[in-house]
Amino acid sequence: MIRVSEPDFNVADEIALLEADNSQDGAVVTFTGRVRQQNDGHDVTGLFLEHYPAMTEKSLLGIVEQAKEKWRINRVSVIHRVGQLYVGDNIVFVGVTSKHRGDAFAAAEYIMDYLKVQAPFWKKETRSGQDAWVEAKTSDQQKAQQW
Amino acid sequence: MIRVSEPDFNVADEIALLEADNSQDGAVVTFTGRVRQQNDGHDVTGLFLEHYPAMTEKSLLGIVEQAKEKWRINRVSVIHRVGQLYVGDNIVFVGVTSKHRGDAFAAAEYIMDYLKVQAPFWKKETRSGQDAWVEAKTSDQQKAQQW
Amino acid sequence: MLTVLFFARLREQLGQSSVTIELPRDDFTLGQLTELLIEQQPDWQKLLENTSILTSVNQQMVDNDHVINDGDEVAYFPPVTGG
Amino acid sequence: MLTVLFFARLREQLGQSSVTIELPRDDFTLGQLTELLIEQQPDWQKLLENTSILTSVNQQMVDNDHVINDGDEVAYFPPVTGG
Repeated sequence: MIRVSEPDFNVADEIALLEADNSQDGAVVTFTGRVRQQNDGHDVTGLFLEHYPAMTEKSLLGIVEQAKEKWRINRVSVIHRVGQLYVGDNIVFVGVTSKHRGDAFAAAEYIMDYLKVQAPFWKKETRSGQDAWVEAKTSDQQKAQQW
Repeated sequence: MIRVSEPDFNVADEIALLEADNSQDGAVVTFTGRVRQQNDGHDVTGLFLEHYPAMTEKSLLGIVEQAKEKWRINRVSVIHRVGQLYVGDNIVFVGVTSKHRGDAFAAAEYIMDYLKVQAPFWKKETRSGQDAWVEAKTSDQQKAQQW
Repeated sequence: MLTVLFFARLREQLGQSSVTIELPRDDFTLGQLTELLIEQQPDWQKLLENTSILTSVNQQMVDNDHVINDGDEVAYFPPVTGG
Repeated sequence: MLTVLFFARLREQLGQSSVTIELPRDDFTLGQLTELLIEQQPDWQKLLENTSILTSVNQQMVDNDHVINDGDEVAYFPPVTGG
């Protein structure tokens, strides 16, 4: 399940969906990404998430399909918020179920690593009242290339 | 936070505790382990989890401390249930928060891998009405040794 | 007719979120489209030819040698920073 | 006096969850304790000397050369299978 939208998500509801009528999977791994107060040495009060609407879900679906080819995983949820967010707000959720924990951990991290470098989202942070586009990190590129 | 007890846990509550008043951490990784209907080719209806009460929390605390030495992580929760469980029931929860996702993913998987080979819990499965102790897996030993 | 979209910092720098453009012939590559855009707007060169800029055609990330067709949706954008 | 605990499958095989034992002297290792237990219960040899059996002293996993003291809590158990 892929969802890109403004409203907040509820991690408990998402986990319930991953686990409902699912007694084959012993492992559920989730990742939640949130707006931090400090980013790269800047004090952040909020951020605006721009995206490329026609492409985002397609891009995320492609990443999930790649993960399903690489690992024996079953259900996958990827949720990404867009629009205006504030410190502590949820940004992204990735949930993966699998028979075995190794596959679930690897696939969840892989999805996040590729989302970071391939999915068309851009963050504009509000730093002490001033807006600034977040710079992409070479460490994210390197992390994705390690898979 | 380490907890070993019979009652079920609520993943939403545990995540809320990890995130409360915590705007420094952008990454929250959770693992939930559940009773599967099929294990090593056996049909499972339930399992009894025995443990060594004086040692379990101590053992889990030691594993968490090792993880904290290896990665820059902040809050950690490990919950393990004991007693009689049934298919679909939660067994174990590991939650880790960190500034960065890589540390949170690695630490959560490390804690699970070491819990699997060091924490004194033993599963006795009910398979089509008959009870049998679960055999330890050499793959779990190998997985822990890879860190 | 071809729609070309710009996002995020690049959209702000170019001062617009999209242009439409007529393909002068078939067998036109994305790299050639970039050259055409720069021909029409020389001050875009530094921004569009920046090696960090990513490109997609019909919502798939592609390289400069990708062949584009009439009706395609092309996008130029800075490195992504979601998640 | 020393308390020795057994868990899970091993507890069932030995038919008891604990024994208490008097240490014959100081400077006694865990390996020597195992020998002493087997001396007293020869049919335990196969179960206690099984290489898969894990041992702890005062709730810390230790090896056979660990020196035990009066009052310690020693435990023997099969490979763990939690999680």
